[in-house]
Amino acid sequence: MDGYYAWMLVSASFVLMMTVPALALFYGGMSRSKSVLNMMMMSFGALATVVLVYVLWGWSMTYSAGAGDDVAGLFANPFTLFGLEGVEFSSYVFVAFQMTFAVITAALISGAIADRVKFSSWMVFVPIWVTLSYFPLAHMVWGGGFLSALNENGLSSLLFGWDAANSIANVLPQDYAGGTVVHINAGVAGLVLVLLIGKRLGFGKEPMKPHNLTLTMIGAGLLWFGWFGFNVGSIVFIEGDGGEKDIAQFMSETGVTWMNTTVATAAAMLAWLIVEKVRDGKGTSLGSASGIVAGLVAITPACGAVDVYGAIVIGTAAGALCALAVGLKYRYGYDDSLDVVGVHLVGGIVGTVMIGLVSTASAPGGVDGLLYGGGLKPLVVQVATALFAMVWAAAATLVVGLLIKLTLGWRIDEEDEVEGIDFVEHGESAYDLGTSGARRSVLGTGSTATEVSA
Amino acid sequence: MDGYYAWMLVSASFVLMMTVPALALFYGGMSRSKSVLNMMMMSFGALATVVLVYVLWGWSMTYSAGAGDDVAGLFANPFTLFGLEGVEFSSYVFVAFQMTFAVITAALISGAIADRVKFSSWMVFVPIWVTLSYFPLAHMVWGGGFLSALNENGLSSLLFGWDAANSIANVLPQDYAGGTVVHINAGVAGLVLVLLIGKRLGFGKEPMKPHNLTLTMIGAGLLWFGWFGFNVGSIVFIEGDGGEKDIAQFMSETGVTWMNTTVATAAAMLAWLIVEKVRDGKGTSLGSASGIVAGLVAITPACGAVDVYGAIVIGTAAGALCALAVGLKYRYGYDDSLDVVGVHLVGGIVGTVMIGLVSTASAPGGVDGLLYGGGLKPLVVQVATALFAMVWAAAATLVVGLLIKLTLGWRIDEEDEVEGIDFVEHGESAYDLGTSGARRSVLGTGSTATEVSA
Amino acid sequence: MDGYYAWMLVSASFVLMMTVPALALFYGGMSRSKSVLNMMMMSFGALATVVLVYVLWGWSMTYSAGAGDDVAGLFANPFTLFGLEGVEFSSYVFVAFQMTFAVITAALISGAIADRVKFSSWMVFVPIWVTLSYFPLAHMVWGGGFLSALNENGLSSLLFGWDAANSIANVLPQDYAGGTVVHINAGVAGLVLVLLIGKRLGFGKEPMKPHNLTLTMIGAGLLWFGWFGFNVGSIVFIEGDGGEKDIAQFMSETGVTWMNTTVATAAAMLAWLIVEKVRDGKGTSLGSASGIVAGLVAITPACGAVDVYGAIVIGTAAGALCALAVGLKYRYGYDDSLDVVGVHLVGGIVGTVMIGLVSTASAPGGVDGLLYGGGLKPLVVQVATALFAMVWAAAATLVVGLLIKLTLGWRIDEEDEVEGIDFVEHGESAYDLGTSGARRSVLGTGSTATEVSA
Amino acid sequence: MKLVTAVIKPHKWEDVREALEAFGVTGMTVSEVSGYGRQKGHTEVYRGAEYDIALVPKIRIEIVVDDADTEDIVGIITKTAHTGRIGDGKVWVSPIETVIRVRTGDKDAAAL
Amino acid sequence: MKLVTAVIKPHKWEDVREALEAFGVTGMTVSEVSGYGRQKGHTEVYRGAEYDIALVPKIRIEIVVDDADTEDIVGIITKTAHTGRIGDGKVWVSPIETVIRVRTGDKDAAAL
Amino acid sequence: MKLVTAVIKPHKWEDVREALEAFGVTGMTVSEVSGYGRQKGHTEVYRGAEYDIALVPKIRIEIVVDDADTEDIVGIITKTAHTGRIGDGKVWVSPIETVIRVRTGDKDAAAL
Ligand SMILES: Nc1ncnc2c1ncn2[C@@H]1O[C@H](COP(=O)(O)OP(=O)(O)O)[C@@H](O)[C@H]1O
Ligand SMILES: Nc1ncnc2c1ncn2[C@@H]1O[C@H](COP(=O)(O)OP(=O)(O)O)[C@@H](O)[C@H]1O
Ligand SMILES: Nc1ncnc2c1ncn2[C@@H]1O[C@H](COP(=O)(O)OP(=O)(O)O)[C@@H](O)[C@H]1O
Repeated sequence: MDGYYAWMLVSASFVLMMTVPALALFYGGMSRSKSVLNMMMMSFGALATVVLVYVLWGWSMTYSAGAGDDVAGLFANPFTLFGLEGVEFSSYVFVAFQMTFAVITAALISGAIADRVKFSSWMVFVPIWVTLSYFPLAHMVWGGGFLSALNENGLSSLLFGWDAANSIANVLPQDYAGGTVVHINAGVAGLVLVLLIGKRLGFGKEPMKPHNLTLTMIGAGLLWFGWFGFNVGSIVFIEGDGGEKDIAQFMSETGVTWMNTTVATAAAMLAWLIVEKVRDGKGTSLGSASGIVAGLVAITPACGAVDVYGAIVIGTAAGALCALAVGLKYRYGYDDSLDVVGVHLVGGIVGTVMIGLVSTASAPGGVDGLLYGGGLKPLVVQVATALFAMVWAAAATLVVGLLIKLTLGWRIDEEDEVEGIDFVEHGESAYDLGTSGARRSVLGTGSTATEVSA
Repeated sequence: MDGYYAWMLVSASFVLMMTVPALALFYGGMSRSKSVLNMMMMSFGALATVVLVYVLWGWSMTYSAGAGDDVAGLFANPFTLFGLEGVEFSSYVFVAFQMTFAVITAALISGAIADRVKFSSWMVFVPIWVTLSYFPLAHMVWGGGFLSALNENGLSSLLFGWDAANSIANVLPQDYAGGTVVHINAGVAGLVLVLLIGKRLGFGKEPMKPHNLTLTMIGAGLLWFGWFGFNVGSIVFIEGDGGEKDIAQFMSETGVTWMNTTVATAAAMLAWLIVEKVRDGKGTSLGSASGIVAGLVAITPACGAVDVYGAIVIGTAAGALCALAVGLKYRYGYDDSLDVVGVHLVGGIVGTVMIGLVSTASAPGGVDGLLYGGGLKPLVVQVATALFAMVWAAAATLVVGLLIKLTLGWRIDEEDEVEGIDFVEHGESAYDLGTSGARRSVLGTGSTATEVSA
Repeated sequence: MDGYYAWMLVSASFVLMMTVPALALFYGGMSRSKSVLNMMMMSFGALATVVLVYVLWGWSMTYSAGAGDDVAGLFANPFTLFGLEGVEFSSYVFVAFQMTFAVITAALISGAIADRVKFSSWMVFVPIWVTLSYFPLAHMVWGGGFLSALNENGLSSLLFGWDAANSIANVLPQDYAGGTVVHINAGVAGLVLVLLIGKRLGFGKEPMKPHNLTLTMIGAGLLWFGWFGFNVGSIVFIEGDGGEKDIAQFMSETGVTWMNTTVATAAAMLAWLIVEKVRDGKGTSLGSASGIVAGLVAITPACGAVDVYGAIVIGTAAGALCALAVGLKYRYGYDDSLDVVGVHLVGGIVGTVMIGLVSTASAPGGVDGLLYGGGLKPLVVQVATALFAMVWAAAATLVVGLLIKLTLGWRIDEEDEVEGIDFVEHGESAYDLGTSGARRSVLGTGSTATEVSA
Repeated sequence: MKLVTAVIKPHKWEDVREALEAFGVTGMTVSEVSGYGRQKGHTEVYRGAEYDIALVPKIRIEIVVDDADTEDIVGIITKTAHTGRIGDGKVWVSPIETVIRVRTGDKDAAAL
Repeated sequence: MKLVTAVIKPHKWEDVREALEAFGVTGMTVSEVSGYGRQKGHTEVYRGAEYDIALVPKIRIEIVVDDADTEDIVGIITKTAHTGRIGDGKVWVSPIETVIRVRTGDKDAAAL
Repeated sequence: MKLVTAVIKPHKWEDVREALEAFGVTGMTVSEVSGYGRQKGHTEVYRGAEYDIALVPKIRIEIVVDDADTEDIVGIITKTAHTGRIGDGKVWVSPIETVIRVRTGDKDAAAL
């Protein structure tokens, strides 16, 4: 299994790259030129703080599920494995991989509150938020906690009883790579913060269009690339002893998750473009970048549970629904600046819930969903899981958000916001394209292009 | 072999990344600022459509070479494995890898017809083109079809007879990773489309220089990076049972292909710069980026067939010849906007043909070429293969291109072309660098840089 | 071990990507808009030349340590394995990996002498410099030469005697992935060249601030990503026979080096930002990008020798000390343009020396340092190694630098320097953002953002 | 004919445009400029060095107007661009001898 | 001396420059500006929001000319920049009291 | 009141600003423009094609001044921006009828 292990080294590296630089670029390009650096710094800062917090108590809170360590199935003891004390070196790669998930989840939130938040408040918010919202949800979903436990105390057993004979829940909740923990979690956190912090000055009146779409497109491309680590690296082995069966599972399941990830994302991009074409008459590049992310988000929980047709259906639904959802902020007047709610919350819900419909037992990690004759129960479990995650994330974010609002405060001064947060919070400006050739040739050049005589 | 398998997961991810964002950046940077988004969208759009088409019928048309499935050695039955029905999960990674090749081949074409084509026509062109030109050629070269078949019906046997005793052709045609299928194919398609569609308004009169060379340089760098997946991932095992011999082959052949890829590319970059230095007095950054791509293109078919000296020779030839070839469009007046013909067609031919000269039996996948005492036959086979590929690609492209010309039409309005395709087709503009710091500090700052007192 | 082998293919690709495009972007963004292309070209050019030199005589000079091939422990015979003659295909991946280290070391130097150097002189400097400075130091540290030899002639034995019974030095010098060979080497070379070549016109008077920080931030992110190949790929096996023990070592040591790399870098980023916050009132994005690189540099030699706490300590020290060190050039008046000395030399020394303090025998590749009860000797060996490397690098660079100063000359004309090196040396300008949408919408748009009716 | 040139704060541009439109001004030419005056720029910090930015971004508006409208237009701009804080800018009026509309060749008042 | 200021469509700049060169104009100063007028800008669409771009890119040319040449030069610009479609721009002429060449200190006609 | 307009080489801007500041000029408006004149631009080369760049980057400075100061200010600019090489630029003076400070409504001399 050193091949699988090598893949995990790659996957952890890919997912770290998703936050810095990929997400930083995706968000940075969409912000205004006076706030791009701050936007990127929010990703950079989230990376630095979450990494440190994760090795100190994050891993322990999520996975130290030894005897008596688990608090009501909600989170594990932060001190059992504090500072990775007692963690085998051979497990470090898994710590690394999980760490990068916590990083990007926190960083995702920043898009909702662009251009207006004190950098110091953000840097305080992040470590507390991952502690109260991310680590518990990760424990509940992946660490054997409440949402995934197959024993009698798990959510599924509470809903549909328990197969005592085999000591297993009757219905299996599914979240392959983080629809709830990552996307619903970040999306809800974004929404709560937006409501707490308020709109940007001029929201809905001034144009606040992307200042550099090439950055956003690089970001979307690198996110897709990195997402192969995110999804495909999330394989969990049935045997887990590194024997023949594990190897066989590795060499077939990963192919499926890779393929589903790609197919759903392609479908989502097309769906978003088609919605735009029908509604506005043209498909946009921002739409294609956004469709990519919407597809990736939605297939995240589902990539092991569906076949290629299921992936196409989920991708199409996510692309179309998110394309419609991003307009809602204008209708309801909440300034989810870069559409964290519209893409991650909506996309995360689409993916998590549709598993209940199009999941199939023929996929490596799937059970039959409603449309495959699996009945309503899988759907209900998925919906219940999503709802629970939303409530938890909302409550946790509210606590941290209010705490900061009442102490440090969230917003920069109004004048500073107009002036531009890059100057004010970081003392910098992103571009100085200067009197160089940049503009010299702008007006055109004297004359024609002529072939150089060879 | 889970290590090899892990490498294939990486390789497929790398090659997908080559199209989005790498190629999109490489091309986007070279286009004008009013058309960069459209240029990038052509890559994004090719990715989305080809992915879907490939899982539906692309893989089947290429590789479903079961009994009676092969149509005259030209392509396989599109329905046999439609929707990956019946494909083993453990083969999905190979489907994924091959899919990304089809994607980038289609995307490459877009550079030839920059700034002037309806996005909707492009989105219709791509799936038909891969169906008529790419899948058949891939079948012929890699799927056991006409160009690579070692039986009596293959091109080689038609030319030089057949070793009936061993049931094998006397002379082996070689294309390690796609000189014909990918580069010659895309290059010819580009040329045919340019001739069908016509020049940009102002071609040869107005300057149409790159609007952002930093993007092009990022693109070139990421292409090189991704190309390791492209070339090194293209290994085919002699035994194929995953045993000791396969592992040994994996652990030596990939080193050679990695090394040849790098050495040839370095040589090509230098050769291009030297041509410029001699001819124009200075080497350019666009030249170094272009030299990289020329080298990568030329070594693609040859990377398993040559030693390091052979790689240096091929790289040098490709760099120098492509540097000269890109000027031809001004002489002959065809507007191959971003030099798809000059780089991919010329580079693809250089690599494919030079295998006949410098291929060596001492390389893992090579036979002796002309200069290594292998006689003329290897050269003739390579030339014949290249020619056949050119004819096929030209015919197929002409059919699709004309079809679209007569129905949807290719060109946007003249006024719209002047105005800028980004606005007109996508309703967007790439940059809004605004009144931020961008320009504030342009005129210089008041005073000197002073060390901050520590 | 095909899994380990796959990881080495990935690692070599990652490290190549660190130079092009990552370092090119990191440096390019920091330079002025009239010299960004030249800055990037220095990385591209270093890549092309070092690749060719490395396959010809670089690998041989470093690793052909057969009988009688080693010249006084300082370098090996350049001709023994010239052109990789006699190197097994199965070793090519290691040649590839080591080659990319030589490439980036040379490229790192360019940041010190930005904006003012003839491109042709740089292209001549690089191959000679790697031959005189890099290959010997790599041989001394990794090729079994003077600085790492555990026999009686090694530096360690000269200092502290030799355990004749076990034929091994008493004290083990440590440099996991290149603190001395790469960073101290490049940092010293940068300093020597700056002193030889002189300041940019206007240094200390005119502002020379970064022209595009988004590029620098992409670069920093990609460097971090690539650095996983750099550090984690540098594992050396105890057994080396590809057996169970090697696999076990692979599957634990790499996790530790990955984790230490990340943790130290996160700590360094925070430390740099805190120094800025305390001193200037605000943390900058350039500071976060710089902190990343400082942390990566310092953990490079130490990543196998420390636990997570040690990594945090080293990262913090490097971040803080480099943040202070980059201001020194204004005090002492040497124009280390992009802070190669302040970051690579200082960071390299911090990492190399602190191993003597916080290295621990509980880490996979470590011995106990001073703070872990290992006494002063490890510290002394580390300091001695660093000093020797500095002297060697300074001498070698001085020779090559003077040679070029007296023949080709280093500097471009003063007028050309004011005009901008991109035009003058490469005939290009980086940006032509034109009359497109770029500026049209700058002044704001007519009216409000309105939701498109769905 | 007169040429009215106004240098104002960028975030006032929309208000000024609307006010002028309401008054009946159908055309103007605007550009981004940098202002130097009592209002000072910022300090930027890069790796241990401080840079004082002397210039502040401004918008310049140029409007060719009929003699009769000059005073009104100057008044509208002065009122709408006003914030009362340093850096609000200047408006100046200079004489024009003739103005021509390129499309039609119309002159002077007819060209506006 | 007069100052001729012309605001024209960007793609006409090359033609105008050539025509002026042919007439004998040896120098001018050009800049990129944004025009507001009858010709309307575009609508851009970003994620469910529409933005009306009120401004259209234009090129402004400033030429200091001898009184005698003024009419010819205005005529050349008006003719060459003409497309007949809305947005062709304006040309206006204003008085100049003196002009100096920095390099030599030459004044007025000699400074051109 | 006069408007002094100067088109100078970019790297002279700092010197000119300092000299004017020393003289007591408290405000001005500057912009980046492209100059066309005796000084020629560069040739750029891209993949087998050459592009002649006709334009050279310049800085334009506009200063509204009191009639009395006009000559001095023109003199200072002419002297400080001088390098003696082709392309040093031009300075011209045009009449202004009135100038208003937006912040206070002050007019003419009081508005500077
Ligand atoms: N004498 C002048 N000539 C031309 N423009 C000026 C002059 N003085 C000021 N300006 C412009 O007016 C702007 C505002 O001037 P400033 O002195 O900062 O504030 P205020 O007008 O409120 O006194 C400046 O940024 C500059 O663009
Ligand atoms: N009164 C004015 N003062 C200054 N510039 C004007 C004025 N009116 C129009 N312009 C400039 O002329 C350009 C063209 O004007 P527009 O009304 O669109 O078309 P046309 O000149 O064909 O009637 C505008 O974009 C603007 O830059
Ligand atoms: N007639 C003119 N009207 C307006 N600007 C001019 C005129 N002639 C020259 N300029 C400006 O002055 C700059 C310098 O002129 P140029 O002929 O190159 O050199 P010099 O002034 O030294 O003779 C030009 O780049 C242009 O911006």
